[in-house]
Amino acid sequence: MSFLRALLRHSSGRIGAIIIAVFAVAAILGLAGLTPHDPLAQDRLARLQAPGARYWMGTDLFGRDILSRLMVGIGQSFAVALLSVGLATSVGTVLGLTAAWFGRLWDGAVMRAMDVLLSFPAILLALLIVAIMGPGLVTSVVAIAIVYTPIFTRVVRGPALSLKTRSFVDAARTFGSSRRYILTRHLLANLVAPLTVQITLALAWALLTEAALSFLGLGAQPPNPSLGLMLSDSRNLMESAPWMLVFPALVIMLAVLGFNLLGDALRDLFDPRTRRALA
Amino acid sequence: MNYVLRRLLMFPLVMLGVSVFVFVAIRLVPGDAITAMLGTESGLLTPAQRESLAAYFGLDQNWAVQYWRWLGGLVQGDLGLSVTYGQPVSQIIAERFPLTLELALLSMVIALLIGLPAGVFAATRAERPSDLIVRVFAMIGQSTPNFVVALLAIYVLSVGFGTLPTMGRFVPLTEDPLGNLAQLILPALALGTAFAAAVTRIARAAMLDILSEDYVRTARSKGFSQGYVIWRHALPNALIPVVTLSGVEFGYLLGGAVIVEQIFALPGVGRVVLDAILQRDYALVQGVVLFIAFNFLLVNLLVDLAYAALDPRIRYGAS
Amino acid sequence: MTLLSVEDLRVGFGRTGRETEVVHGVSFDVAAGETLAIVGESGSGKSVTAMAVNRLIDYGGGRILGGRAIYDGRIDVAAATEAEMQRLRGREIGMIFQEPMTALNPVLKVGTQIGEIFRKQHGMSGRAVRQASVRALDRVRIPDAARRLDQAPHQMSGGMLQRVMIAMALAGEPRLLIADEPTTALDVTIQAQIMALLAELQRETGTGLIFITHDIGLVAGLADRVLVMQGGKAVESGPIDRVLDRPSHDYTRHLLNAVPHFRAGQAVRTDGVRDGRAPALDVRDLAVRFPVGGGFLRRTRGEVHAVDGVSFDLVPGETLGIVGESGSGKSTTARAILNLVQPSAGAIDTEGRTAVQMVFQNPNASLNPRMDVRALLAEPVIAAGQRVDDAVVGRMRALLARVDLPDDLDRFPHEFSGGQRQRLCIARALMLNPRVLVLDEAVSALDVSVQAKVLDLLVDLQREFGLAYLFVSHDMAVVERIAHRIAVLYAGRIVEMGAARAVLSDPRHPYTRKLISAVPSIERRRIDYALDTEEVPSLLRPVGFQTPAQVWRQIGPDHRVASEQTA
Amino acid sequence: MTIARTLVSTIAIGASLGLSAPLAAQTLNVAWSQDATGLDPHTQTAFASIRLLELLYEPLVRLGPDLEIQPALAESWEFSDDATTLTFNLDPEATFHDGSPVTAGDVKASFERILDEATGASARANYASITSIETPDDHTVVFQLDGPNVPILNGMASVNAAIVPAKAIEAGTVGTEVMGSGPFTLEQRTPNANASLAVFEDWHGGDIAYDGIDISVLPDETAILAALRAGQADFAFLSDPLVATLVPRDEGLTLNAAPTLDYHVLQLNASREPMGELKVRQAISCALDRQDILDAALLGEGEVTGPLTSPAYRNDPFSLFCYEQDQERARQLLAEAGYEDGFSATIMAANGEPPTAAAEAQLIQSQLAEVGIDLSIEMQEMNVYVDSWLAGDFDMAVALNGGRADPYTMYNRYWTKDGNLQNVANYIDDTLDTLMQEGRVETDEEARKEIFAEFERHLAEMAPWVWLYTGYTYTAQREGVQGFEATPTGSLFGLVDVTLAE
Repeated sequence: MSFLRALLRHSSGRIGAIIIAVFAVAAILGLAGLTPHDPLAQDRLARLQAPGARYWMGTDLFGRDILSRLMVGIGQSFAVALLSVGLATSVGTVLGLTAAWFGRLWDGAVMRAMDVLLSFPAILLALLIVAIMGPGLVTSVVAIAIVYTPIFTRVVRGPALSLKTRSFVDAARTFGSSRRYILTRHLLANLVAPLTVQITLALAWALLTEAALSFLGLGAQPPNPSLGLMLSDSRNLMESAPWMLVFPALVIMLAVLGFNLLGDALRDLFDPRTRRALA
Repeated sequence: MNYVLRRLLMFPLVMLGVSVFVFVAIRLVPGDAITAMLGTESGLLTPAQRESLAAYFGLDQNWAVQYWRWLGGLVQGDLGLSVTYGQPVSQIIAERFPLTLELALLSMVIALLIGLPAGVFAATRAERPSDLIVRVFAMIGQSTPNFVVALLAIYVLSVGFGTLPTMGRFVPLTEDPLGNLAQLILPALALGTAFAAAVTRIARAAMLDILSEDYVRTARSKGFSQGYVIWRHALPNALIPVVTLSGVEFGYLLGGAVIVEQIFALPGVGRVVLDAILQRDYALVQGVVLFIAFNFLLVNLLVDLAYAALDPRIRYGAS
Repeated sequence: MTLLSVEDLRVGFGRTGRETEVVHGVSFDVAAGETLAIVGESGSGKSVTAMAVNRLIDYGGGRILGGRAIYDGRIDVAAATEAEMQRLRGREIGMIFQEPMTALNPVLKVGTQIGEIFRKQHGMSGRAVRQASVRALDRVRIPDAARRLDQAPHQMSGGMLQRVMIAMALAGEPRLLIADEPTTALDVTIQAQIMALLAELQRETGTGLIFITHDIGLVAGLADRVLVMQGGKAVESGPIDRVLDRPSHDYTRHLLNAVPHFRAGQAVRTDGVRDGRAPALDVRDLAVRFPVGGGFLRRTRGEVHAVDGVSFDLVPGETLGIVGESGSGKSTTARAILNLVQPSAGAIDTEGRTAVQMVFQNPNASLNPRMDVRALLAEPVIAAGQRVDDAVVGRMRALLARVDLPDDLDRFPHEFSGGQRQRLCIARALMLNPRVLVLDEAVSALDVSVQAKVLDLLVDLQREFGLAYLFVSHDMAVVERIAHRIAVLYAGRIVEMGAARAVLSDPRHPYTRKLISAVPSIERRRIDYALDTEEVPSLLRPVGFQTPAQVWRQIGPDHRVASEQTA
Repeated sequence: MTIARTLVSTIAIGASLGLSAPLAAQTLNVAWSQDATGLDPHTQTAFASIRLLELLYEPLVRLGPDLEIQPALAESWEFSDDATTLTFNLDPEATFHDGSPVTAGDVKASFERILDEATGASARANYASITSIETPDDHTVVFQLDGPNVPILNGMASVNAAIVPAKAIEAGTVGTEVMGSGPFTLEQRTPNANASLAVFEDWHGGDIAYDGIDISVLPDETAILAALRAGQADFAFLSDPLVATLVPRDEGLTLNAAPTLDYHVLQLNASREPMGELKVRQAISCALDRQDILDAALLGEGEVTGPLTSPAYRNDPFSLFCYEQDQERARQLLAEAGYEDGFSATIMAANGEPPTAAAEAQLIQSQLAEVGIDLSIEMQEMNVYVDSWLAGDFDMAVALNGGRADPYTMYNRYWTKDGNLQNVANYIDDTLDTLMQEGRVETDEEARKEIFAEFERHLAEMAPWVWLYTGYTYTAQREGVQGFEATPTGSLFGLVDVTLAE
């Protein structure tokens, strides 16, 4: 609770938290079907309508409500981001922890494999995986998870290696504590802070990657709304229907911004140096 | 062991891993290779013809043999033949890659030219209004995907100025450097925005850390001015994380090129790879992806070497 | 002639207008050629005072809130502009910092960092800069100065770097030199060398020197005047002899009496019992070797013989102090006994796995910050496969009381002070009723007055539980207070061992002698430290190398020394 | 005639304006969004390929702006009275790009290649009635037909029946090296990026007023518009009405919209349930509001049409089965077929080909949902789409299929029993087959129109596919580009008549 209060006292933390909270509400409403209009319903009489009283953010080529579509799109983006980052975090944490703890061959094997994955530009790797699995939301989750697993592996392994040499781990070993006890109570518990920061930032990247994939037509398939797809639909219409470009663009920017701000704030709060300065 | 030598030795090893990964990954893509290769004509093949074709392309062998052959060709610079282009993959790369590289490098230069001074400036004015403005811009820049920047730029140009970026026929650098630059500047800006923002942020953070380091205090105790202390003592240290970032970000630039080339209709390798993946052009995907990874790794190797040049602790292997 | 006159100096930190004052009106004078020692523990404001004198405090978020600091009778530092200060710094006021490893820019060559002073402050250029730099290094007795100029800081040892730091501070030919704990990070023999150098250079140049330290013993041999600080105030000041011999303030007396000072064997414990009881710990021919990797293909190039044939035993109720400098193998020995490093050879006999417990140097690092007191104390119990029941919780409370900690199991480590944390570590080590405690630099990270209290606690506990202590430390004064017997470790081997009084008062091995003579002491005032640039020999040996066996010479009933070998 | 016209007009302009030959080479910069997928004129079906190949290769005859048959490689031609023999006289001036003359032997070899099943020629079925090819001399070719077949002449007016050198066929280089007899030679080509064409100076068809064409492939039509605005392209081919309608906003640009023969269609796969049920197909036809789809997807840029799109054979589409949306009837038909609760199926569409495909799929999805049919959309890349399409591997497909001037040529590939795309249509109907055969042999124009009107009526009622509408093909040009005449086939062959202002 005091942590939350500290977060809200932090200026960028406050802004980030508000943005994410608003978007989360929109996302939940969107996924629960509580949108102002049916996001798939085509209003033949209201095609390409500018924002107005009935359609607050206007309609698209088919007369579908952009606000409703954005809400569902945010919901899907958030779901993809959360699932993929969750997956990447779990796998990356296990790999990073064990690599750091066992060292030698296992460490070498894991880290070289991660090097290989990291040798591909993220989008390219995601594209390859989408090609293998076929486009769709599940694929997006898996692709983004695979892209970010090496990052989490590294994020965990580095501090885990240094934690491993800390005296309290030495102390635990002198007591004869079990490996599992040491890995969870001593290493993992102390990785919560860097992991939280990393997860928040990774959520921002995952949103970006998801949007990029669907922008290329490889994410959610039409007519399902997705932020990237809505943007790419706007390309040939931006002169006559700029709201089709502006609103999805703003939503992507703000969502990513929210997570970035939150991540920055968390990093500040977890960093003993800045914590002292903030106190 | 010597750091530089170790990096050099790691390079082919990781490359080998990358080649295996690409090879296997593309073979996991659903769809028969022959069908993908012949398209409409494949329906007319008799089973015997199909077998002989498979033998011709070496697809009758198991993956290990296929891989070994591919690797053999690779070593001689033979990346195979693209089915969709009917050209050697190496030729397609030779024609298309310079543009992508130029785009990525231009973005990088722009990002560093904007980001470094902005970051250093903000750090020296920490917590003052000018710092805040830089940080807000950097934060927004980092949060805006390149395709949004690209689309918004096109939109602003077309609606605000009634014009559009010059996208038409691509002018190679060798033909008309100025025309080329005019064509690439907007895509490079779109691609480089997030990178510039990241450089700003990391340069600021590094600079802030460094300004409180003991050795900066030492330099001050020698009676040097703020400008000299920053330029001569702080900046070389602040460059180290920026160089690291540049290596990582180069990958994002290469990847981002896929999208930006698509939006700005630039005939670079990014567009090729997207098409090739979508059209299951095995040899082309293998070749181009491997080549991109190769360049990414190469840049990271250069970054590692730059590291060694910047930081003697790494050069001589600190304990 | 007064060089610097500080009057009622007040310094604060924080936002303008809302500063927290940490130095509350300090006054002192320094004359040319004079050495003023400012003594205090952490938080006393001694470093802040020093930094305020050349206004480097401005760059650390601090501000001079009041008072004056007249330099050379002409300029008030407290009111000077930054431009004026830049003219003073380096040229008039030089500074030497505590950590030579971090005080030098890691990415610039040593020559560059010295040369820039000649370039910027003396307007030299070209070859003249290099020649001046070589002379500067020669002056601080750095051998092979020309070659050193092209090295990066990390290629040099801490002692060498501190010499470079001094060379840099002197390069501007300042009239006032501020040295902020310049030897704290260094081994005691290196410390002696640096002190000697400073003293000699000060005589040569006639510079005024402000020497800041936590160790009142260290300045006994150097300072003309002493200023004792506590809580941001000057509690006592005066000529060195007067303050040391007739302290007027309680705190000064506390620093002089309660704090361990080296007394060459006169302060050793006398409650030793070594009556043929069975040893609680018996170490024979312990060797630890680390392979030195060949890198890529992991071909072993050689082995570092970190510990090389160490034997000793320890009976209940007894403390064996293992002393030595960094790289001597003393910590590795301790870790090998707890099996934290794998011994390469030798035997370690104990009474079961939980019979030996360890207390580590840094109490901050040896307590998991995410665990509360209950979890911390429970860990050894859980590890031993026991249930954490009421009896265990009872023992927790009893031990907390015994080590003078509040009876609160829900606190987290960050809620304790450094000394309290070390008490918590001791309580944790005692949870399983061990026979032997290995204390690895267990009080080194603590403030001097806290050190004394923890040492007292350790002695009490030893008597109460009949514990055997293996006390590993670089600090001779601390070891003198707690050890019954002492083993001197040098380059991985014990070179001298015996009853504490015998070894400390009558050292026989050349290294032991050098070590003991380097230890600062209140008794020794204004003495000349010998200059010596010898360094510890390399312990890297070819694979399979067998160090020849040591030849021991018995000096007294419990005092023996290894013969000098030329291996 | 063409030669004369081109020659005269060139001379006339040159003389009247007193222009000397331009010093600098004049190049026409052309931009389009889809590149050719291959260079073998006989096997390529994609419009994008045809568009390019028509500038490089020539058939015996070609269609003019009003779909009248014009001479190409053949100077003249003649049916025997019973319409079973077709004789062509080749233009003796005609040469391939390497200078060798186009001979009757080349014609024979080309058609033999087209007729060889192994070639996989796309229009093979159109020429199936050829029984033998005779070459009495170098400039005369005689086709013997297995019966009267008037439409075959129309069928030959396609670059899919281009004449290639016999020696290229022997060498197996057709498709890898361009050796045609068309007005342009291919100088350089980077697939999906650009191509350079040079005027073939010895073209038998006459002189061309400029020196060559530079083609840029800009996959994004917005980019093409930008290129036009920036003057980087002089002439562009556009297919996205959303972009095309923006062209006239610029003063210096002209948009030409020409109605096209190509038709947007919802293909149903009758070999899959429940599309095998007539009533289900009819229900789908009734459920759709064609004009509404046209209005949304093409911004109304087109005309609702029945299966016949050629101006001469068009009928009022609203006389056809269920061309007015009737959801009630649709539900009733579904109920009768036993699908009162609707059903689920997938609908396949290609990414960007046509650009409206995704929109059409979504509109169809939305409209069919109103009668209880639940469609899921599968967007595929063009060549993946084509693979599935050729294999008949889909439930429903959004397609833009090519039209021909003659209904028989246009549809015999789908709706005759031995049509070579019969497995794409997947629907066999004796009535359709019979009507096709009748139309093939009938030489009386009025009677043919009757036959095909009946064919169209039956096709719409059986609804194996649901025809939607035709769009426009658009070309846009900058000021100074003159003389281009569009055709309903979307051909860019008219570029040979273009002149460029300085």
